[in-house]
Amino acid sequence: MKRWVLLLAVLIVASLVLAACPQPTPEKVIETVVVTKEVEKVVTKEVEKVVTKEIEKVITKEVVKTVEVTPAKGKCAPESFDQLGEKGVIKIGVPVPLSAPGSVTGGQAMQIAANIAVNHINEKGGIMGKYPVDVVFYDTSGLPERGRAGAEYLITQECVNAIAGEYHSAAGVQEKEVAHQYGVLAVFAETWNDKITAAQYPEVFRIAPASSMVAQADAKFFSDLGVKWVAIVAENTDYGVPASEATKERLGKLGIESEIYLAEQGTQDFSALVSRIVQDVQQREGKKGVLVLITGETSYNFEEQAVEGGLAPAEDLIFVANQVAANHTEFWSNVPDGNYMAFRRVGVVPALTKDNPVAQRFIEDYKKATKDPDRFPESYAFEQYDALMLVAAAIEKAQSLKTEDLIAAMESWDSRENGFQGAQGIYYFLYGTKKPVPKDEPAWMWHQWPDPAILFLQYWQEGQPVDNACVIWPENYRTCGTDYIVPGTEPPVKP
Amino acid sequence: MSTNGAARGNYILEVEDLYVGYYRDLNILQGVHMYAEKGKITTILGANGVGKSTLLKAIFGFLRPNAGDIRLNGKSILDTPTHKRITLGLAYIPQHMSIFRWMSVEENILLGGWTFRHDKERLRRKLEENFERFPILREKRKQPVGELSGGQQRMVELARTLMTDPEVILVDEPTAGLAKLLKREVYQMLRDLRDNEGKTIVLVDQEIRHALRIADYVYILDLGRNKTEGPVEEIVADLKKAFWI
Amino acid sequence: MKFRRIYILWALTALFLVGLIFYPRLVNLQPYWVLVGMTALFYAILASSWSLLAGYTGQFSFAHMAFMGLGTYAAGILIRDMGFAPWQATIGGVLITGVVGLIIGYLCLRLRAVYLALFTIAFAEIFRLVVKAEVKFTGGPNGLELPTYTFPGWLQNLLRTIVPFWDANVYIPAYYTMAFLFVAALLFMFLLVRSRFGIFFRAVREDEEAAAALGVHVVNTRVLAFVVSSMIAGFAGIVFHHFIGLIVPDQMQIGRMSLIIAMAVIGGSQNLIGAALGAIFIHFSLEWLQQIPLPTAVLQHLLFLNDWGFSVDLHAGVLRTNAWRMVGFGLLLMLTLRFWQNGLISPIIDWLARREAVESVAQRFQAERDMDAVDDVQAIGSQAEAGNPQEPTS
Amino acid sequence: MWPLPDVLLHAMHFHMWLDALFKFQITGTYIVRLILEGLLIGVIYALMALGLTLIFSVLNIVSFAHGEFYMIGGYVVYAILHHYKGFPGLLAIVVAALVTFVIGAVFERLFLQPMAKGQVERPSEYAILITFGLSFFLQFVMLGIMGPFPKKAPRFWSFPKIDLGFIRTTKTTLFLGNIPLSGGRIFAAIIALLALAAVLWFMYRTWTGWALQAVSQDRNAAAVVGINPLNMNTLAFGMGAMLAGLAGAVLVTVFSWVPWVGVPASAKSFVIIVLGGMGSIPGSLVGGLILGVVESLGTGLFPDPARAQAYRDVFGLVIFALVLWLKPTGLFGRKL
Repeated sequence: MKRWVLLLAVLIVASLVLAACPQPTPEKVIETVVVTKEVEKVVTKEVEKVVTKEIEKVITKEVVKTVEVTPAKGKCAPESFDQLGEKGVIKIGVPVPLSAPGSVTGGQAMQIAANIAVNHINEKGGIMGKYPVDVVFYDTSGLPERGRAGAEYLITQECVNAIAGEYHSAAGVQEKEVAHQYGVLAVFAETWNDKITAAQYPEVFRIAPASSMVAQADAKFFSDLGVKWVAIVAENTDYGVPASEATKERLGKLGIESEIYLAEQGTQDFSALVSRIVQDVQQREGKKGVLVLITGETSYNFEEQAVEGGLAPAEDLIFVANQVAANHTEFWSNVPDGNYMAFRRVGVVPALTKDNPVAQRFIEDYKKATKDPDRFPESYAFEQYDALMLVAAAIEKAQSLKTEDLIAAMESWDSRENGFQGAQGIYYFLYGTKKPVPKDEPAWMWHQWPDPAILFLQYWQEGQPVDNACVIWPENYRTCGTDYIVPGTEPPVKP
Repeated sequence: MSTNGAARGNYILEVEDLYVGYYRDLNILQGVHMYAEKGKITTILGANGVGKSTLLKAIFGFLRPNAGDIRLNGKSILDTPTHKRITLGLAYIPQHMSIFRWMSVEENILLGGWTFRHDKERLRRKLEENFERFPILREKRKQPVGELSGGQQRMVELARTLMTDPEVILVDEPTAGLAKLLKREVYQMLRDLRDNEGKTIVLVDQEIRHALRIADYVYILDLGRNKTEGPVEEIVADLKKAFWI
Repeated sequence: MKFRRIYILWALTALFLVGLIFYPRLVNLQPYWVLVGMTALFYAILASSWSLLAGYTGQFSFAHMAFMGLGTYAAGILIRDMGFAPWQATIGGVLITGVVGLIIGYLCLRLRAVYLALFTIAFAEIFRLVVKAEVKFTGGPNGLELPTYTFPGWLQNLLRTIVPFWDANVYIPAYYTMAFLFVAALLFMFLLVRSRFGIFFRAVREDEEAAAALGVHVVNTRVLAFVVSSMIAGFAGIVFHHFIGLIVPDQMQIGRMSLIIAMAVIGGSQNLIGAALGAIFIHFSLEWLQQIPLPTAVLQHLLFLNDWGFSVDLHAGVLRTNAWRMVGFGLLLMLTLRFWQNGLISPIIDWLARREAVESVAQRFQAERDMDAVDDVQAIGSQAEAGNPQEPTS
Repeated sequence: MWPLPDVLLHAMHFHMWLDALFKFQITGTYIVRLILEGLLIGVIYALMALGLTLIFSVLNIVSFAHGEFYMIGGYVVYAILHHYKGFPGLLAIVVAALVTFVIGAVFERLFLQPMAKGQVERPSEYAILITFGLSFFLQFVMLGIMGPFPKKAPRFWSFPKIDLGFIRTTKTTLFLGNIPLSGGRIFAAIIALLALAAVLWFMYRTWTGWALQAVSQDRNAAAVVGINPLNMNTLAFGMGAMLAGLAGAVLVTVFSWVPWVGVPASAKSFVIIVLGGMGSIPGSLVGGLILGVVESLGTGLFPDPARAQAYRDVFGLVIFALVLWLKPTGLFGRKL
């Protein structure tokens, strides 16, 4: 029994010590506050004459405010260039997933892209020619808790001036809260969840499409091609589920029936699912579509097994592979029979980067960094690069490190003509603190780049490089003379 | 108590001053000696838990002595690993039935010849010998051993043991758990081995009557030490005196 | 007064408690480190409750994380669909965890250690996959949101007066709540294993039949341990995720579970405190080891490995060790198991806490067990090599 | 009032189930196709589980690191084919088998032999934890070495063009009537069948195989006839690892490979050995086929298409839990 008494005593003593611990001395701050301008109206009534005399009196009050001075480190980013220290390094935080269960593939590609961006900025001496940039990575594993910890760490430990990055929406949703709490600029690169910008925080920008935008594009594509029924094969993740549901909803609005098939992330064996879809397809009349909303290599698994299982593209079956089909070397080695597959590509295609020197330079360096001459940067690599370039440009434009100034600088790119040239295109933000989102626009249009390219491409030869693939939709980007290359034929040349 | 039994004659297995235990400071056997004469049945008797089985395990190498010596044909075998001792002409039939239940009779017996498995000719010959010795096994050669009766299982075990032509067979309570009728059969088999084939047998047993009937020389252990020993006639006489049997 | 080792233990305990209380101060109230501390305590509760199950009763459950998630999801759904207040949902969630734990505990009764491990893996995976698939009910892979706790005004005020920096950042209340839960859970489990039940636990673990013969109700004892440890895991999960605000099914992966096991084993799964300290130690190490600064010369050499197909991840004079730190812990786990089966921390505690009388009884018990063990068929067979004398294993 | 019915509806989605049931037509060909696909993949599952069975029957432990040997086997083939273009694929598979054998045998010598020698307290718990630790270790070692990007070995085999009416082939697919079967899988299944036959021959027709059986049935007796049980332990663990590695090596051309690819694979092996009866060779064969078919049929016939594939792994695991609970000896009991 004695030891319990001892333990209790220890606890009591400890709490007493805590209670008596050096309390932060409330400092008496004497502030001179101009409380109001009191207007004293002295009305003097004189015979036959009313004279109004206004006396302005400034009343000075002494207000004693108790300010708790805690040694808590909040946001510690330097507010001006003078505070940067000797080396004058501006730090930018890059939260990315680098370990499971996050998509390490995405995280590492983004890491490479971020390093390239830093090199490009620092080559000319840094921002404004004298302040080099350093990026601080944080591994969020795609978990909300890690996202939160990461944002906290970057803002309060590493004293970053801005956050640019993130791949997973789950982590991003948490990061935006922290960024808002501390008032730190955050440019999200590859988080599609509508919530990120729908919260309408002044600090939060996004250059990736919102998932609703992508869903809208998918639905329009199928509708334009006259498809009557679509099988949506989605991964069971924070990306796949909402995306598939949004697509289904929008397809429904356009009068197209659809069915969602969810697959556990990392599934290897799709044979039974393929049989099932084939069975469903055979029971439907008219033109059918298959839309793959599985990311990464898993989508190759599905696509190859689909072809082997008899779910190959046909005249009345439009097969839209996942956007990773754009990495044609990997695509063709994994899906050797994937000719005539269409795929959606968010972000630019090589054909669209030809006239863009920023993009050319990035692509070249990316190929060098990955030691893969055939690897065209993935959309998230582009976005990560651009997110960092945007932040750097905003600092340069604002000539300041204060968040308000940075936001103002970002918002000053407010139309396509008046935008910032990045590797993916021209960035601008229609709505923000100065121009609220109108009622008829969705809430996520806040600080949202309105035109990320959402294209549909189609291969028609086995082993075809992605540069040769036809852009078949939308019409204004079309590079071949048809909206669908029927399997077994060659596309007509664009007139 | 005679400590210079070594003078008695032609010993094939000699155990001297053996200290064995499962735990370092706790010896079950404390200075036990035992000498087995060639071609004779040496029986070790004693109450439960005095270390009879421990002695056999130590001889076959399942336990390493803390002190003492074990010699086979005059050479110490302490440094020979257990699975090699069978090649020295030593064989061991443990108390629990040690057969491979799911394998056939033939495979079981053949496995007895594991140490000379590359000598096809010798394997075939020894197998044939065993089938002649136990004709019933020839009939059931393809059956899994698990389906045989207890006595036949012992037979298989014995046949397997005899594959290597061991000089010394250590037998630990061969009839524990067998029906009465079978017991007689088993002891008859042991007797035959001595009489017909001249094997040396070290028998540990609780079945005093049966054991004494076939024994040549008897050791009696008590709590890890030698208590009495002597040719079977002497011992029987002593026992008769003590217990009125 | 004669000096006894136990005094060192008491001094260390007091030091630890004081450290626990002052931790936010020690890290200068930096939100990041407070959050890390809070998470470490969360894992410490999980690891020590797992050790109550595995180390004391020998039931190897791989479903501990699943029970943590089960409680949290139950609480979240109670709040979302039934309009519970967070504190009501906490109680409800813990009770539901207890009930499911009871059912699973009874189902697993007859299973040997290996089968139990397999069964719990199956349960954990089924639960995770179902949670992930039932998007409408559980939020699926997006996770389920939980509101944060609000303290009643008087408590808030009281806490503010005791802890002057209560409002310094949002994680301080979370940290102290977790710390309180940690101490309470450890104290509860400690009292439990020191009580009659603790002896029952060990008895059942060592020899079920013997324990039954002595009048221990084996079934109830095993189930009790299962339920209690599941409920503690559920409780910790609910509280932790209320502060984090979201739970996702990936939290319940087997990989996460293996981290908990590594924590408990390296700390010492035979000892509640050892397991908890192991968890705290490992969680902090993992945070620290995310990147190791190395001399540039060394780094340059490492880069050559990339040409050989390795993925060495470097940036600005720092080696990123996301995979390799875990390799280190995997190796540490295996070596700990092989050479220090009681873990790295708990032997120290045992040594400090051990008294003469206890020691000799324990030794004798050990000796008897070893004798039994050797009689075992397997042990005999394995002696075949007879290379080594029987080493005492104590 | 609590909206209890809402909660129930949420939980069950009755309407969705019923909708799906009425929309979906099941034809005979469809069922046959599902069963054929299940059998095809089941053969490979069986190969994987056979290794686990072997380890269990000889060492009397369940290796929780089994899936990691599967993973390593695949990576070895990938690495060889990736670095040496034109290396014969079958030879790469043999190399993978050797590598996994050596890793398994070395691990057994270093970490499991002390257990067999009785130098470890509470051996059964030690066995669970040490193999679990190995799985943790190997996963992260491969993550460190290979990186997290999924890899896939190029296909080194394609069908000859055949057209016999009922049976015809394209480069990748074999058609039985109008049922398409994946070529990669057929190839993998053929290799798996050959490996299975080789193992069966080894176990039942060679002296070493008999010795393994002997040790698994009675270690004591095996030592008595002069078999060294410790060597047999090493051999069994190495062979078990090798069989898992072999399964991985043939599947790396079919699936893509990440360091945690072994986790579901080992879960499937557990299901199979429990289903077939721990330690039974025929049991693991039948168990593998059953699991393949159950998964295939379960996914194909689950009422709600959205969740059919998501529940794929659940079907096996539910059977597993039921068998463990109702008949822990499995279908075949213990017979090697």
